[in-house]
Amino acid sequence: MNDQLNQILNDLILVKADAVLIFSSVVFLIIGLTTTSRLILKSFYVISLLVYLLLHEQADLSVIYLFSDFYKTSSIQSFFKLLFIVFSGFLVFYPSEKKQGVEFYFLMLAIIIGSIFMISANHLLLFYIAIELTSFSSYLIISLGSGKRVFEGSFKYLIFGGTSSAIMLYGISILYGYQETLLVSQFTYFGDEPFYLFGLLTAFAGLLFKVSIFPFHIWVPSTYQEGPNAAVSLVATVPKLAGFLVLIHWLDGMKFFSYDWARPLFTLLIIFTISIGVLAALRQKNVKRMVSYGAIAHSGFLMAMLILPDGFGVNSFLWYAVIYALSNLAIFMMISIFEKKSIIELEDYSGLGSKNALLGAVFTVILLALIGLPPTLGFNAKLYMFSSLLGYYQLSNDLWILTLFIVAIFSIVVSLFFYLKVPYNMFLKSSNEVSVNINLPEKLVATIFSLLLLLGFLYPELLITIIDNINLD
Amino acid sequence: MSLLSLIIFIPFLAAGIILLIPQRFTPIFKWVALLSTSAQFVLAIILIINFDPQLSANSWGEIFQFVEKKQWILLNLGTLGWLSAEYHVGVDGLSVWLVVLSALLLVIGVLSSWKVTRRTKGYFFLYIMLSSTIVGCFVALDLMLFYVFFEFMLLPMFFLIGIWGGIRRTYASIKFFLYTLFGSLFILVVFVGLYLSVSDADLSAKLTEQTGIEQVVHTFNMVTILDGNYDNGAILSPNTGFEIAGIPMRYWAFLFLVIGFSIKLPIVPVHTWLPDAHVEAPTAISVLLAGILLKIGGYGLFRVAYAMFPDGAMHYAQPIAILGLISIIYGGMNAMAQGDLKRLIAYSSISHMGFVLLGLATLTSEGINGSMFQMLSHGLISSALFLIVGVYYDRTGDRKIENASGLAIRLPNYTFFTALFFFASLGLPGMSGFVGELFVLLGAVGSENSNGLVSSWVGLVAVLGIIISAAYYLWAFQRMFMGRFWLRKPEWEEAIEDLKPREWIMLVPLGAMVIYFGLFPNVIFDAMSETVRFFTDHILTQGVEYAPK
Amino acid sequence: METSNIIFLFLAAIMVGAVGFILFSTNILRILFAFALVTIALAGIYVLLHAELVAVIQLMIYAGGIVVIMVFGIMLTKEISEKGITTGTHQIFPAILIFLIVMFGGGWMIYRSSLTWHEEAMPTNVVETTGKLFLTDHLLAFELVAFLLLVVLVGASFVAHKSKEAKK
Amino acid sequence: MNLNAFLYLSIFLFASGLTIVLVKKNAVLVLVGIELMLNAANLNLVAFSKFDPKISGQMFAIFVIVLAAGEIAIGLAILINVYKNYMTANVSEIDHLKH
Amino acid sequence: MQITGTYILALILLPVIGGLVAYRFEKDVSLKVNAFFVLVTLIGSFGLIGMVHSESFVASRHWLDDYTLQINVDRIAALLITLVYFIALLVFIFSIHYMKGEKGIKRYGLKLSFFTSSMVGLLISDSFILLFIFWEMVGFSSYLLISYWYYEKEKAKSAKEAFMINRVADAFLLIGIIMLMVQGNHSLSALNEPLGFWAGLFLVFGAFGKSAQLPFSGWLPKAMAGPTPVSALIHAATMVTAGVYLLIRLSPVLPESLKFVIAIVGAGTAFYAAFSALAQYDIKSVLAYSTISQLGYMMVGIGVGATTSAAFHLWTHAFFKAGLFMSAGSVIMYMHHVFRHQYDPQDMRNMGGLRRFLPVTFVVHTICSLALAGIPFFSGFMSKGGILSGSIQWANNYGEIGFLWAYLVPFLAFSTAFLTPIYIARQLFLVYANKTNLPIWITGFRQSYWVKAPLAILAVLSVWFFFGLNPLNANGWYLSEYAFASFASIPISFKITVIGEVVATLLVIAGVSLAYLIYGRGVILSVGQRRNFFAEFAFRGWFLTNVYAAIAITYQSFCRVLAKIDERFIDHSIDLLGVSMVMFSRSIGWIDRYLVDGIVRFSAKFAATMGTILGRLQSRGIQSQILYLLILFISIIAWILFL
Repeated sequence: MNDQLNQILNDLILVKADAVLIFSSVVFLIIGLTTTSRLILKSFYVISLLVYLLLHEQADLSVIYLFSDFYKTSSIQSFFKLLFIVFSGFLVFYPSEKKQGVEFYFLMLAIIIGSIFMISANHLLLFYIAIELTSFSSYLIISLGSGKRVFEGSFKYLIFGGTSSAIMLYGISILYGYQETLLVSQFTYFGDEPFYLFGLLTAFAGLLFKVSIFPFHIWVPSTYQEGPNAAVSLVATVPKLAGFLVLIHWLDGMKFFSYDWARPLFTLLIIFTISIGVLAALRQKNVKRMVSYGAIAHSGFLMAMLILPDGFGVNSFLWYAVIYALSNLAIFMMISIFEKKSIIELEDYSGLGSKNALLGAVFTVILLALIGLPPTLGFNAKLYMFSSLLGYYQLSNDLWILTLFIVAIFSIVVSLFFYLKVPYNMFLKSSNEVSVNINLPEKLVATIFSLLLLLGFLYPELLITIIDNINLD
Repeated sequence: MSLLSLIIFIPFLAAGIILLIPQRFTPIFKWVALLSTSAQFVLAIILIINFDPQLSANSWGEIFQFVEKKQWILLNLGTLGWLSAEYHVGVDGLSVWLVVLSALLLVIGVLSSWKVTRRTKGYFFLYIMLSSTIVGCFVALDLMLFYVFFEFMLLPMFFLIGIWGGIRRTYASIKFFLYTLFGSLFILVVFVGLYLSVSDADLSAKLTEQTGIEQVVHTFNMVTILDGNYDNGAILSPNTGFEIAGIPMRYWAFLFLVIGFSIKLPIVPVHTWLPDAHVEAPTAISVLLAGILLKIGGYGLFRVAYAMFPDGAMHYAQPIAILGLISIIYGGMNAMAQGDLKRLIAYSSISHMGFVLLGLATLTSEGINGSMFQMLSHGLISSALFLIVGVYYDRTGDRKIENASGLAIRLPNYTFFTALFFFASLGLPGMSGFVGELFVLLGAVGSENSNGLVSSWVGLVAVLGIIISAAYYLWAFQRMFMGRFWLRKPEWEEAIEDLKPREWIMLVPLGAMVIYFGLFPNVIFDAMSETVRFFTDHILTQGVEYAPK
Repeated sequence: METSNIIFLFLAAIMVGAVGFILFSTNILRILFAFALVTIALAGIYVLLHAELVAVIQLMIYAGGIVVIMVFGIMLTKEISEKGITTGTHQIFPAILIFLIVMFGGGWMIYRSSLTWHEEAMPTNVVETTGKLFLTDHLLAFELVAFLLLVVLVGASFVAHKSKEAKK
Repeated sequence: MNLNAFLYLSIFLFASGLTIVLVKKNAVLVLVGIELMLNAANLNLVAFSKFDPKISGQMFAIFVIVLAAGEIAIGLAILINVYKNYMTANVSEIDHLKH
Repeated sequence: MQITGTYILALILLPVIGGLVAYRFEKDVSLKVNAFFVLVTLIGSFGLIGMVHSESFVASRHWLDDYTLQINVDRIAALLITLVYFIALLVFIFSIHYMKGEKGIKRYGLKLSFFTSSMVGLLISDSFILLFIFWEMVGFSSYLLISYWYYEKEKAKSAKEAFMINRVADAFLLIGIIMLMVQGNHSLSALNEPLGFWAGLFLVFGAFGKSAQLPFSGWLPKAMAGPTPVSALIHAATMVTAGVYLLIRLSPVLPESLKFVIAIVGAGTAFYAAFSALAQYDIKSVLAYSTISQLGYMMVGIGVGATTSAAFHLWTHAFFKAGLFMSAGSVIMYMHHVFRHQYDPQDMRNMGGLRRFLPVTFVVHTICSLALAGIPFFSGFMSKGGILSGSIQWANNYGEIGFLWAYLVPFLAFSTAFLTPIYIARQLFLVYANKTNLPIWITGFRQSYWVKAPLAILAVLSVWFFFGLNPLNANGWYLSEYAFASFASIPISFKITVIGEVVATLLVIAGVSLAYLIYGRGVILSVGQRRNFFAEFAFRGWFLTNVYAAIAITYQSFCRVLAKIDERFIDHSIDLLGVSMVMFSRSIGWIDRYLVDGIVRFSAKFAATMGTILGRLQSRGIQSQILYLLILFISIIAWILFL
């Protein structure tokens, strides 16, 4: 017993950053309750994250299990944790919305914590709690938006989320029954007994919900549309990427690709996800809703790299993830800036480009990154994705992958149609409305984000060094 | 920084300057643009002077001059190996003239946009960016770099047409953008396949040494690909047995590239963006579009599609030659039926670009030389023609052929230049248009005897092209410039005046060059004949070697 | 027939009946009562499975907590709404189809499954073991769930508070 | 009494929970449906933990019960707000986000 | 060697330089400056004859690898250059007065000089590329000259049509050249073995085009839209003989089959044109058709193997036809002076009795006409005689091997010989004899010496002794031995020569008599007279222009249809492609409805439709969405479990 406790203490030191983050968020809550100054809140929020960065230790390449194998860490996990923290830190630059008090930032921290534990969990219980933590916080944070319909968005989110997590839990229980353990790392291949497969597939439901893969993507548009921008940006990035990381872990741990049907199935789901994302985005008149459909398509792209075996896609996935995070950060920032000026629908953007050439250009760059055109990092992301798909195809001659490849290519054409509506409206259409005054700091931040997307393309060394040091499983 | 990098990056400097100057100093922008493009032009002249035409080569690595190479991306992709992309530029006989042509036309383009008054800052900023990417596209020796320039060119173009264009500018710009981008995706697919199939031995060895583990570095380096450093069993390696629908993968790749670049060239039946884009674009942009951007399609065919897939080039020589033939005739016939002078010229471009494709498809020395020459000469002639249309449009705001006649009486100088370029374009001997067409035809007819790839009837039928082009030009000239002086609207009569000094400055050098290169084409041929010789030999030998067995 | 079997069948019958009631009744308070009944019966089944602690917690939290909150929810909403409480159902036929498929498909799969209790390996003192586990292996989970409850507390109260503001 | 009996019961609970989620118009009852599904999973977990010396299943079930309470709390908190805005608890009427 | 090259270059460029220099001078003097430069060049070209007397001059310039531009100046070329410059000089001199007061005289001078240079360039070209370049240049400069009065719509149109027809023939020539070049023959002098039939045929067609043979003959009457001196130079003496010149050059390597084609087409053209000339009213049209007819003779000469005679005819024809054109020009000048713009100054129906007012012109016109008609003691008789008897001999040769169709050639040639005096005598009668139709009389008109001098020179040069001592000896040309020794000519027996000449003379006399009977006794034609079918047939040149017009109109409408297709269909075909790929499962009717839409719009619409469908799913009530989610999920599970 004592040994056990000592072990736990040792382990706790190893995960001190995660633990302290929980602690500091509670502290943040307490401090926050005493103040109403947004500046103080933001600075404490950033401080909590900085503390994490301070305590964070880059893990080794090999995988380490802690807390009786509940907790797992390796370089890929710690990289993503860093990514989450840095990403979330930048969210303070978003223009604040009314009534964003302490609870808003506290819930953001909760989402981050949930995601961090999600990717670290080896035990399904820990994973379940973590995923529920992010879900609950997401439901709540979405409902903190301004606007009347925000609760509708968050309520729908809750119903979907609750249902899918219940389905997932049912699946987990079945897996437990067969595997007799909840530790993913100890799972074994279990043949294709129907009930086991049923469990396996239902267990994936919650995960697919989190990463918004077809058919669990329905909640995305209405949720994103109404939520506060910083929160949406967070929800669209951090838990989603965490979900993908868990997916990597599960696919591997549950020996998923030992089943013949697995790759075709996922390929099909991805194809549907991508097509639905881009096609549905076409008819949107609301920019945010359009971007959220775009985000669904991006989920498909991200997932596409994960279904490739033997590390064919992992590196590309890392790149895509980083670039996706960066472009999400930027695009929601832009949306947020404009939303503050009540520029929400596409037609509200008409003629803005002539008066605000800089913002127009920045917006265009970001959208290019989302489409995947040079000279932005988005192109790199797409390029690596295509490389992975084609590289695997040349090895396996798998027609499913080729189909996926073709769909991905075509989806880029379609995504042009809708993403470019914004610059089209901004520059090519004219309106008589007065120009929009955007204050300098916001302009500056938006510009920096878009410059990052450009510079990252021109000088990719920095990202390369970081990503190269990550274990590729 | 080498000469080529300077040519590419000077515009960036200028663009920065433009960005820093506030909008209200409107007249400054054009001067900055003029300065920047002139600097590019001067450098391009230095380039051509220092270019060594005699340099003979036995491999692609030796043929490029003014090479500058820096590692850009070296990325571990896990199981896939490494990805390497370089900032790698250089010119050979194929590209050097295109660089010079671009530099010249860019200067002329600035001059012809002298009267742009609306949102000048944005206009010249985009123009300058365009000038950089255009040159970059011609000198890039790395597929990724090439693609980046190729794609990035679209955006400035999109906005330049879409904001400063004519009435249906939005439609035209979107059409242009989508068509070209659609094509470029085909190209991207092949590029991805290509780099995955090729590895750089030096870099691989270096990395293997560094890490101690066997490493493979896939590279976008064009030279490496051109020299055929294919991996065994990779998707686009020769003779690997990858095929879809019974057609080997390499053939697919070749066809994809042809589709991609043909859209840019353009070739019937993917040409329909061109007339719209031309008609709606402002004059300067039409000049660039016809003068340079189409050539990028042609250059891409030379440098990428043909040089990298010689087997496909040989296998599909006949169909592609026929495609070129169809373009020649179809474009010409359509030009005949156009009532809008600019549309007429746009369609004539399609016809003339058909010669480029035809010449290239023959894979004969004459055909390829002719094809290159045709690109250059068309660059000069068509841009001059668009300037000519612009001159008339500036004065009247109209371009309909039927709305004017007898212009020669009131505008003798203008008529002189019109006639000069019309006849140059219809291939009158003594002007550059003729030389290109002649050699293309020689190649097309001779191919059957020399390498047996293209039947001679294709070339013989293509001779129809010179009749067709004569018909529409003469007809248009007769209707618009001859006969009684008459204009549809009386107010035009006051507006109409002969060439202004600025227009003289633009037209005279073009006219002089058209005649000079028509009389002394060897000036151009000499600089590129070594490259073309190597290019042709390379395709014919490697084409046989790579062909599926 | 063993006693436990009889008890199981009895509890199962209660559950099936109660669930049926939930499905078909329109009286919302009775439905909630039936739901409480289901959770209580389930607690009984947990006892049958030697999971006394789970059963207790089930009783406490479900019967004592969740159902009460729900009743509050109903009351609160009823107070505001003038239309009365909506209790109807819709899209019944597809739902029944889903029900049948899941039920019988699942039943079939269970029937075909190889799952059995090969040997009973429960620790003797479940409660004690549970307590130990909470503080050792499950410490991280425990901590996290505590934080989660904090989040729920703070979040729910703020959201509810927000509605008050909205009312003003 | 064997494992399958419990599993049958659990799948029944699961299916009914799902059905309730699908058919009930009242939002609170939809939450009830979700709870039933969670209970079904719990039943599985507890039943399976009978052969697990570490009784992970039981532990899991305890946590799930706690989380279920939290979910209900959040759900009702949001629902009250929805009520305020739409004056209805009818799920099919809470549908204004159309585009 | 180098010096000779420079000398030749100077000879070619001098007229053009003269044209440019003339731009610096006053309007009245500019043509004189031009003429002076041509005079210098002419003197220079005599020097050239001396230079190439012993051996021909060959020089080349590199263009691309195997492709060099080579010139070859041999005796023939040098002689013809002199001829061209000589006629050009006369034309310039004639123009001084003729063009007085016209707008753009300097432009005229430059164009004419440019033409002269191009023609000389054509004569010296040896490599095919160069030949083609100058070939086109000649056509182009002719276009420029024809469209001299560009502000008159009809003339502009004629210029365009003339150039188009030329261009079509040039395309044939180009094909022929390319076919030869890909076989490795890059220059005329390098041709040794007989041409392949097809390559040769295309070359011959090209030559037919320039020399206005059927079916290209229509351009020459059109070309009469230009100023008359231009017609004298281009459309009588020089440009039109380019085709003949080329064929003479090629004749050693022409296969028999092609020669046959040439002979037949030449004879046919000669007859066709002579027949057409009978019904023309325009004074220049008669001469244009007459030119076509005479060119037909030259073709016959080449075809039957009487190459030297063909060249001889080319030579003599240059003088007398230039003389005829200039006479016509001075008549027109007079008419113009009288009428200003009231009546058509070229219509012979408005003329008559001009003998009294234009005595010099009348004499010259008559002498040249006699030469044209082939009266003994005039140049035409000699040169034509060789061709006529050659054709008999040739037909005899064929007849011996039983190929009697060959007799068609001499038959047509002799028929033409009969028709020629008729139309030319008709012209003389209508213009100079008879009573006049002129409503106004002006007696004070005096012809300038600038006009009279060239006329007189040309008239003199239509007499036999400038060409051969014996007026009856068809082969007695001074230059035949000097320049054409290397050309194998068909051996003609003395008997046939005599028969040919006698028959020809008889036919001419008969023709003249007939013409006198019809027109010589005061027939007055009025402008509005109706024509019978044959007259109409001849007048319209056997409806050849109508055929051209029909072709042009068909082509234009075809182009319009094509453009419509391009606009309506090709523009949308990409959409069609995209749609059919994605939508193959949809019904045909659906596609049809949307087919008319454009690519961008179409794909956008398609995608939008799909989007709407998806969006509807998206925005249904939550529970329906969950239902749909479950259905999908269950189907996935079922798929995995049961497939």
